[in-house]
Amino acid sequence: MHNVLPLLVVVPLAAAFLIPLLSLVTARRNWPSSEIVALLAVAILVVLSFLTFGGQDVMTVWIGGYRGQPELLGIRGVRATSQGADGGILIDEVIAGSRADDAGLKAGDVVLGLRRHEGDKLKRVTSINHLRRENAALPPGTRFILCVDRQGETLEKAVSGGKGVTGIAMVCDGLTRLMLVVISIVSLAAILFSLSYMRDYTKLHLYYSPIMLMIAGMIGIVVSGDLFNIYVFLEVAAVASYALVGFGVESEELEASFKYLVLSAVASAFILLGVAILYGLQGTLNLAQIADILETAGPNNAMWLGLGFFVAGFGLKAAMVPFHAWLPDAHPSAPAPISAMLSGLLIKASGVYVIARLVFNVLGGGVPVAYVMMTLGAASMLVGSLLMWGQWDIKRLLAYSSISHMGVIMLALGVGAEALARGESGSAIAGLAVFAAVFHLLNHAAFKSLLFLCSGSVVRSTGTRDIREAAGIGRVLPCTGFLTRIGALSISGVPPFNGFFSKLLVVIAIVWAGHWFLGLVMVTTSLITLLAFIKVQRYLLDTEPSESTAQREESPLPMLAAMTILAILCVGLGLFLPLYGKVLLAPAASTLTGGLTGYATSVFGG
Amino acid sequence: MTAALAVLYGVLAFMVIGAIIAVETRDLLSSVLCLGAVGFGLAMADLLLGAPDLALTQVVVEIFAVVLLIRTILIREDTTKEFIRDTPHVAFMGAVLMAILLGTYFCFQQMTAFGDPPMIMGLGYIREAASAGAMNLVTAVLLDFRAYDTLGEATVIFAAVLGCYALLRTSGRKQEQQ
Amino acid sequence: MHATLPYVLCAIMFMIGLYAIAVKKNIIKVIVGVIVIHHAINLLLVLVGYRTPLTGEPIAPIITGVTGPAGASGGVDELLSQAVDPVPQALVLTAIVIGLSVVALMVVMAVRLHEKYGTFDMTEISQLKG
Amino acid sequence: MKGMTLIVKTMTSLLFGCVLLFVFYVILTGHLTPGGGFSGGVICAAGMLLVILAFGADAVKERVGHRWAILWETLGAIGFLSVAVIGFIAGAFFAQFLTPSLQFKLSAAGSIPFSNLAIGLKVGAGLFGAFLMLAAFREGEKADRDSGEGDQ
Repeated sequence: MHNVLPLLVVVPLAAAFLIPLLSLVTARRNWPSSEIVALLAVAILVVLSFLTFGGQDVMTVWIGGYRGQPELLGIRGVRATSQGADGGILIDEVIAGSRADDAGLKAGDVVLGLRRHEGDKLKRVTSINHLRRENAALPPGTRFILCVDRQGETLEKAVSGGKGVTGIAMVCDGLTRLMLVVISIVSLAAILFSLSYMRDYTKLHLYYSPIMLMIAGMIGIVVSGDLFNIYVFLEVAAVASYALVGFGVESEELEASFKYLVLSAVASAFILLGVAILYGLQGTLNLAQIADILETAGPNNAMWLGLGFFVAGFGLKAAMVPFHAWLPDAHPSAPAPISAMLSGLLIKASGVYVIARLVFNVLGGGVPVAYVMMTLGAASMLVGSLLMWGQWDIKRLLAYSSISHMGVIMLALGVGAEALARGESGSAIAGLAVFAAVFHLLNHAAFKSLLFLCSGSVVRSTGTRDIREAAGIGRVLPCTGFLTRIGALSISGVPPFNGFFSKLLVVIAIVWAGHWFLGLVMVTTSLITLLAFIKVQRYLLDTEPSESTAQREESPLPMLAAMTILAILCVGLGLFLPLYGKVLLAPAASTLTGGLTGYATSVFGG
Repeated sequence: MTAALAVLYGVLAFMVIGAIIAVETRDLLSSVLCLGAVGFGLAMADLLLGAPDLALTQVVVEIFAVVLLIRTILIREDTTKEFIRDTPHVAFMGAVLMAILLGTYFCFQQMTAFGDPPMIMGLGYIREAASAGAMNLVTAVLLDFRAYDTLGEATVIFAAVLGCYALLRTSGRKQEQQ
Repeated sequence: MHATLPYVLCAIMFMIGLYAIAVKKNIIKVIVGVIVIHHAINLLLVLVGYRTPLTGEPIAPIITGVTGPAGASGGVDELLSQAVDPVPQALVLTAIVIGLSVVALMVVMAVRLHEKYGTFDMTEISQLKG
Repeated sequence: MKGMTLIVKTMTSLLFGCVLLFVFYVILTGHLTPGGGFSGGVICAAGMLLVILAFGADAVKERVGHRWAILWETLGAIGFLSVAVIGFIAGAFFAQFLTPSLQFKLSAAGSIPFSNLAIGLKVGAGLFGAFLMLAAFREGEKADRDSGEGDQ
């Protein structure tokens, strides 16, 4: 099943490249080539994403260059900031249990240089990075001899040389599988919905090609095991989404798109700055290798700076509260299937997923970052739901609700990270919190996409986004009304539906971890959400339709089919949790709680 | 401080000053031209830092971007009277940015010293370069070891160009009565 | 101080660009700010990959001599001890092109917004309330 | 736009050949000297930009049209993707499927020159197309500029 991973990116890319090419031939004859290619590609993606469940738990594919287990650098685990008297490296601290400790280095030693063989000429080193460079320049696995000055006495220590990773790793573990399944299913629904919904727009190959690029970008992010590669695919998804947000080219859409573009460009800049700082510090881009080095080297200030830029950048992409201004403009302005994909997938794949991956598996922020995440999460949860309360525009209301729900996921992840930092005593709490977070991520993708598609269906029949003007549409369009009801009940957390279970788990995890206040905030938010969606249901579904509304037609079959898929998910995800939880959610949660060591060993060991 | 380093600092200072002028000047055309100067400064810095590939690409890309911007400005009338937002906003943003800058300055003290990178991945590439066959290691890294990144990058341009086509359509929705 | 001064200059440039984006009303100024930010980051990446070797001059990562006996001029061995890091250069090459495509999209949007509103002033344009 | 004066047009048509020659040099020797697909592609687009500015966007659009730009761009993209996929069939994604031969020769780098060529094609055609559309776009002109090529 190794071969599946590259195909996951190749299939949507090939579709995206083929669509404009085919349209050159077919556009004049009105053949729906774009639609067919896109639908085919997404169907293949769904199959492929389920194929990843065969095979090992963690699959790693190395693209370009060396693959295999890297030997650990012999000098790892040393902190040295100053130079010794005669030019060597003065070791400030040796971390217990690290490679350097095994080799017998101690604090206060001065590393003078190294020899290739016994009796070779001594090659002097001037800094710890110089030593790392000498180490990396040697052929893989070479042993060399370190010359150390300990209180005037010269010692020679044999250490094994390092070998770096050169290729780009594609990693498929539990969390990746979950994201792949979510992405492929929601994309399938969105494209199915587009078949009818997008008929009103012109030049559809310019719509289907970017949408495939966006899918390719999101898949690229989640299967990637390389820092810069994540940035590149983030940009693929983002650049494609800029065009899609402004696809209607009306002034309002263009303005929302420009706002989104500027803020998203700033976010990308922050992320790239973080990549630059981390590369400067570690000299490598492979996530597992960074985790491997950091695990023993420990953080320093510059690494905190890089992590801070990452949190700011991905927080902007995920619309956490101080950075949320673009989302309520951008998501409603897009065509409905795109809103569904942006809210359901993009802010997760390019925001929360990457933060979770970096904090839990790569950089390991510990307690301070956990508190930052909890604060961001609680603030977005509360602010998002309060702003949602006053909205009459259905899509804008859903967009604010997205901010609120992203806050819930972030809060649960923060609680998990904080509990994980407590050590043994917190591991059960962390497990539950992270499980609740990924469960809520899955659920939110299902019901938010469903609701956005329903809103698209409503907008298509009535031509307005205001729920007062579209009042009673649920009685005119019975199918849409029924599906909207399912979505609204799910999102407000009414018992048999999926939203209830994940919110319950989040609250239990928060309270178990001892954050009573946050638990209270969470419950308040849920109540506000419930009230807001009662309002939506009352206006849209439970009033008598006005005369102009009463003559609208029901949406065509593909749109209903797309919504039905998601509605079935909304019901099924809650009821059948015991059945699929062990396969889909538990591995995702355990990937995150595995920490730095777990990630590094699973990537290199596969 | 060696001569090369002095020249480098000169170029960097030039870039910072150019950036300030580009941001602050009121005339849009001069602003864009200053930006071009900053870009050429960057190309020069690339040359000094041993990156001829980058210098080449940077110069061409800068020309392209500046011509694009000038073409956009020249034929359009700009009616902006006040360039800067109201004072409280400016003061707030200025304070935030200064705070970030100070934090960055503080944290950069523990950054890798200039001229002393760890190069764990880079030396691995150089060591294996003979097997890739390319003499220009940057190309080898781009198109062999990290070709997957390059695929993503080509895709970004593809997406951007399609986006330009999509956004430059005269009308997004089909007119119904026509 | 001396060891990290170039990075700090980069950070200053980054903040100048961010200042333009946050404070300026004019769309073109915002685009200028984004380009300045891209320049700053590209510069930081190149600086991060630079090395001053103990012996000899730093050289560009291009093999100019036949790889043969150790110490041959321009060969792999010389590169191993003196060349600057090729990886950030490849990253910057990627980042430059990504930046160009983002800027092209921004210019297109500026043109469309100018067509709709007849101005580059963001405050006159804004209809949406965040 | 009618374009610029006769002098500029003549000079441009003379220069454009040189620019294209330089583009081929930069792209084909990208693995030996500084340069490569991206630089070459952007230089190519800059040369086209010269033509667009000198002759006027409408004249260029009549001659070339952005359908050609889309065609070459997608072909370039598919070409680069197929380099990856051929490698995939041969063993691993992006694996070298050609054995590198003599150093310092055009054939020295296996599949790299092909990738360079595909990327150059893609970048050049893409940026050219985008700039052409932008230059031909004029405000306040709602007439059927796009007729005949859309699926309206």
